[in-house]
Amino acid sequence: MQEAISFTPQLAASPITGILWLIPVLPIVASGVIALLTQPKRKAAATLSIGSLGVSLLLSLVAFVHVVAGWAHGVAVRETVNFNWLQFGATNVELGWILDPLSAIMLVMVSFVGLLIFIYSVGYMEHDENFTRFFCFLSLFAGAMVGVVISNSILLLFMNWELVGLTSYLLIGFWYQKPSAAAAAKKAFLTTRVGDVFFLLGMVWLFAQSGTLLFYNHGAGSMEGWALAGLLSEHAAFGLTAAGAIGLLIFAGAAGKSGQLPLHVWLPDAMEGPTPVSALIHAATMVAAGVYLVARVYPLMQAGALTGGTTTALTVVTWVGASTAVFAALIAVAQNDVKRILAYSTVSQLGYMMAGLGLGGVAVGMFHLITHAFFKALLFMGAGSVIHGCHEEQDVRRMGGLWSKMPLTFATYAIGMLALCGFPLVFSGFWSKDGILEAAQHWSVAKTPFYMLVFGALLTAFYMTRQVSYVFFGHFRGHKTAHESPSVMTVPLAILAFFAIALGVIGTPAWPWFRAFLEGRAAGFDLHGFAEPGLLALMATSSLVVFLGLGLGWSLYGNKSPKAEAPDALEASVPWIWVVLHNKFYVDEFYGVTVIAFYAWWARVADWLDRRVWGGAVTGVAWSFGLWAQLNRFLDTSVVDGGFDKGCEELSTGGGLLAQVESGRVQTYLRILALAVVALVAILIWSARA
Amino acid sequence: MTPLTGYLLVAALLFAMGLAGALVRRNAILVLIGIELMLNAANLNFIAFWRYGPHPEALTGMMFAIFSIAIAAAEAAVGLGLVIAIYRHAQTTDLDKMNRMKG
Amino acid sequence: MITTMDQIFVLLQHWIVGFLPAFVQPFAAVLLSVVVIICLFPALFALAVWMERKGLGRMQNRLGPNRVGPFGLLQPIADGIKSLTKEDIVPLSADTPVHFLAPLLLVVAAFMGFAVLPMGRNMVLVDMDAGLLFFFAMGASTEVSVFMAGWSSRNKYSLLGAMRAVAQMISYEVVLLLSSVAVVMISGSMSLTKIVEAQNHYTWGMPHWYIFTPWGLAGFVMYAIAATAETNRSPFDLPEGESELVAGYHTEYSGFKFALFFLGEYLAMFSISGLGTTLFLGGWSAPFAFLEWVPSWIWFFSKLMMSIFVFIWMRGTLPRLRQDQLMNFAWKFVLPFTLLNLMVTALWRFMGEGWERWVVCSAILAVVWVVMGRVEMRSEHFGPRSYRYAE
Amino acid sequence: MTVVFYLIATLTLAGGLAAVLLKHLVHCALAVTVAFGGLALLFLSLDAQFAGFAQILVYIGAVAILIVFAILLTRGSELPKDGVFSRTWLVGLAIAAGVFSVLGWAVLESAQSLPQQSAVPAVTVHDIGNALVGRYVLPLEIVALLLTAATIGAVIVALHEKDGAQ
Repeated sequence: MQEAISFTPQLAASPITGILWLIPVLPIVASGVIALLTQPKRKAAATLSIGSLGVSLLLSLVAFVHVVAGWAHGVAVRETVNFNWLQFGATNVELGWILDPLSAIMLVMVSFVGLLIFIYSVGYMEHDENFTRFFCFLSLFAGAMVGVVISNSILLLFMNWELVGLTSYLLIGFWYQKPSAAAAAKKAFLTTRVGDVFFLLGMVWLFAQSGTLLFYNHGAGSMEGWALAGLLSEHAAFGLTAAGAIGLLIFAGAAGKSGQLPLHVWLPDAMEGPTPVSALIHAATMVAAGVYLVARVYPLMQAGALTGGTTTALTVVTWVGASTAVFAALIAVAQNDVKRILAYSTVSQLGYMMAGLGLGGVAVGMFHLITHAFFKALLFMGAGSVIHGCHEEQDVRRMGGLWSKMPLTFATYAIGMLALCGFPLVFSGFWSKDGILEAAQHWSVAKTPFYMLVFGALLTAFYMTRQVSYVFFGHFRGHKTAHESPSVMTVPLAILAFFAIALGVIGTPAWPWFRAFLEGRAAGFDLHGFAEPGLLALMATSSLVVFLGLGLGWSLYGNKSPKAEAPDALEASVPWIWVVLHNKFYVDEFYGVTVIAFYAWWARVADWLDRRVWGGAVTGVAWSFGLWAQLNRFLDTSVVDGGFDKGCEELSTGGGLLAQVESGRVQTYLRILALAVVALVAILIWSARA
Repeated sequence: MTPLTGYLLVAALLFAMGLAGALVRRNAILVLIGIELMLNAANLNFIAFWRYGPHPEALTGMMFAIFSIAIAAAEAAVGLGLVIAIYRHAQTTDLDKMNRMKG
Repeated sequence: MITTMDQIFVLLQHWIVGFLPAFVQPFAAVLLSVVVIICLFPALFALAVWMERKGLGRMQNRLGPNRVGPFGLLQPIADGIKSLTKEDIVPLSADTPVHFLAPLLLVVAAFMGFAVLPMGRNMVLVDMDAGLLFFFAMGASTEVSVFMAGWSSRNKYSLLGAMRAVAQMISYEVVLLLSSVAVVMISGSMSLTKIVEAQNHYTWGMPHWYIFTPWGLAGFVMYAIAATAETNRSPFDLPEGESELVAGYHTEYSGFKFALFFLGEYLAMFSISGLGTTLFLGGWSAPFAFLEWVPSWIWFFSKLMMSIFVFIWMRGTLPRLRQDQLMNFAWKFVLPFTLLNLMVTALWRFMGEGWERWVVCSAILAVVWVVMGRVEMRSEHFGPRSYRYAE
Repeated sequence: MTVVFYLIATLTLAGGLAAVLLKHLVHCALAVTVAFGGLALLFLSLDAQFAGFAQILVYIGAVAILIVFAILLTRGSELPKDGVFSRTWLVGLAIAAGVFSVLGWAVLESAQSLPQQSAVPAVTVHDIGNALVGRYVLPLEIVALLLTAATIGAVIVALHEKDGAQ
């Protein structure tokens, strides 16, 4: 670790921070305008959304350059613009946006990947009749996502967070005429809502404790100074401080969005949406928003840790992340849908990021987020290109030998795949994954996460090899002939492929530019970075693991051309594992017989209560009224004769009054109301006098 | 009699008149007129208490009255819309004949 | 000397009131001003009627009145004598008290509006903090009297005319109010004197009238349209369209009552022009800095007469609209544009001094004006008519 | 307790009474307009200029007109055949009298504890505007929302069921 040069914090907002709000607002406005367009105006819709996001990208780059320039001059840029939104009595509800290294780097990533995917979508959605609607939603999503990134107020973040969730719902269910898509959209919406409830609770608690919604506000925000100290002194249950408990609640929200165990079930189903959506929302940006959120509230999680130590909250994050990484990777081994394999891979990689955050801090997790965003978007778009080329076929068993038919797609896909596997030295994935492994190795609490993550790396290499050999090697097993996609789709692929390789440069141990940038330290090129004890051994181990995975995969699946219906190689050798994995550990079924069954049971109980208990009570009341009337009649007919005319009249008026209670006349009700007011006022005054 | 008592008595009388109108007239529109009168009587109370209360600069009573005027406009629009809709349906605005909700 | 000329009426009032005992002085001062207003505006009414008849005649290639007095100048007096001596006919089935009260209420409400109009420097009857609100409150009351007139006559033409008038006045009153709100937003006051004073400044000899700002111009145009409709003037004179409704809500009025309606209509025109002058045209302030020596009341009344002339001019030029066109125009063009103007005004207020706000505000208004105009023209608002109030 | 107060109060109460008692619906509407006007004058006599003018603008300018329209649209201007008062008018009257006696009793009962006189509050339209967009901004927004909803609701309720257009 290099010694920190003393960076001076900069707080006053610069012009670029002043107009930072334009970055999310432009795409949102574009989406509003597109919503007003009619369906045939495809070109206008595409131009608008791509243009607005392009301008946003330019602004993001300006912001990024501003931050980098400040950093180069020894200024840790953290500029905020805050304003008061609402005032209830003495309580202020404040909103604001922030420009710091974390948000700057996310801004550039989101708008850049987003722009590429927008361009790609023009080709992919070419024949869809709801082209303009698609771009409307996509623009709205991009705006909201950028909004999440720049929010300096947890409330503003939450608003954008929900907006992102809404657009995700709309886009998963974009082909709503397919029942599976509609169901998947509903599932995604409801599952993430479970997490969001916890997020909301955490937000309310944070507001109640610290009295501010802002993250950073010149020392008065909830992430700095005395607010944190106050949160630390408060003790919640299970030995957690309030800070840790709030952090965990917010992490639950992040887990919902980022598909962490046990809320991962929606993400694979979300692949029912169009492939650009999967690439943008369910691989590169929205699912990463959870990771970003944890990074944003990291001071909360970390608060109270001794030097080199960790906190309960971070330990939980680590365990959840590591388990998710292995769990999802295992499932990915036995899937046949090309997009589902990638989806489980995404869940697994998100687990890596979370584990990275828990183990080694913001920089480790965020670096994997950035590299992953590029290569996973690349893989999804490659998969989309394959699906497009194979005429909407998604089953890997019906593909094969595509490398000669779609050379560009194959080349870029291979790059993405190697980056994801963490192929040594050349690809960015290697460096970011290595950072996480290194942090895991040095973790003070337990070594198990390290072994889990290594095992996950092995699995990753294995299932990716399986997929690639299914899709690109062997003989073609489909029905129609495949073709290469248009250049509007392949050019973004090439650009992303370049970054999938090149991004590794900024995170090598020799030049930890990324980490230094995020942590506000100076970065220098120093080959001695490799000389840290155990580092080279670790690199060797992880390379070995990767090669092992690649070799294992190739030996099982490589260049064999089974018929489409033939059983999988793994299925043939160890069937029981295959069955368990293929059925995703029966998590959906488990939820089906527990949570959903419980709700269904509860609904039946409520229904029964409605029908029998409350309904019975109402019927009972009606019966008693009837009885009362019967009694009256009895008195009328039998007792009257003796000459009780007067008393009888009174009784019948009594019965009449009771019947009039439900006369259906407005004025009767009003009359009773007035009488009640009279009684109430009389009682009030009487009691006041007494 | 102090001024405030005078205003309060006028308001109470007006309220009672409105209530009587709402209770004794057959026509639904007249019932609405009665309700408007009652609302106005309440407003008069608010304003009177604002004027003679200890903190007129806090504007609480005044604001209440202003908001109540705004809401009364909405109430009148919706109420009369309902009356017209019922009239279209039943060809009458006589409340004595409107008892289809009878229990 | 200049000040004396400017304040001559104020000084005159003080001088007359000075003769009276102290305890009646406040009442006397108010009474005096009221009397002057009550005499002055009917005189202006006579002049305006002459102007209208003569001007319309000229526009239609006729001579107009030319028998009574020089250039027919005494024609209004002859008309007045005629209506005073005519028989006052009340229909047999008419609701007599309401029929009688309607013209009175109309004229009273029309006169009330003048109470808050500043007709010159220090020349305002009551300088009310909520003057603008008072003005509109009084304007709203005329609708009731119009309805009373139409309903009590027991004549279908009267009733139809009244319903048309009321519907039209309600629709356009919203616009009238909202376009004035823009002025309130900038001047920060509802007091009409303060609004005039806010405009009584000069840069390079040019006045700071609100009409010389983008939002002010748009607001003034909207205000003028709404004012024309509010006073039932052509091209929005459907409530009394002779060819359709005989004479609208005052069909069954004759003699002096009819004259009162006639008077009320012109008074409404005066007061609404006076308000427009106050809000957008700088009230009594001079159009150029070097003309400030001319007494302020002269400016006010010349601006007033100018707007009356514009009213007459429009009547001579434009054909009458149809009821559905009128309503569509109000709700689908004028009202949205006025709302937009409000937002632009807010933008103007918060953009601060500088040339940028001129460009931005003018651009927004111009673009929306053109686009909305095109869309409205293309849509089918000018198709077959649909009846709403005359089923 | 000046003569002016008694005059205005009499006017208001007479208007209210006439609105309740008159046979003809249009007359009732006109009478209630008088009552509204009287109330506005009462507001003015309580130094509440803004509320008074708002009362005239909203009640006389809009609500009264709305009532009149509703009366004409429901043919309410024709006299009903079977009386204007409902069958149970006596009960209603009794209840109204009860309400008034309780309210009046409450007022008179607490008359001693009520404040006697106070200075005219120095409240300008400017203050009201500031309060509306400051302390009361949330109610203001809610009222705006409510008015929008009410407008839409009224339009939908009053729509022709058959043709659906207009």
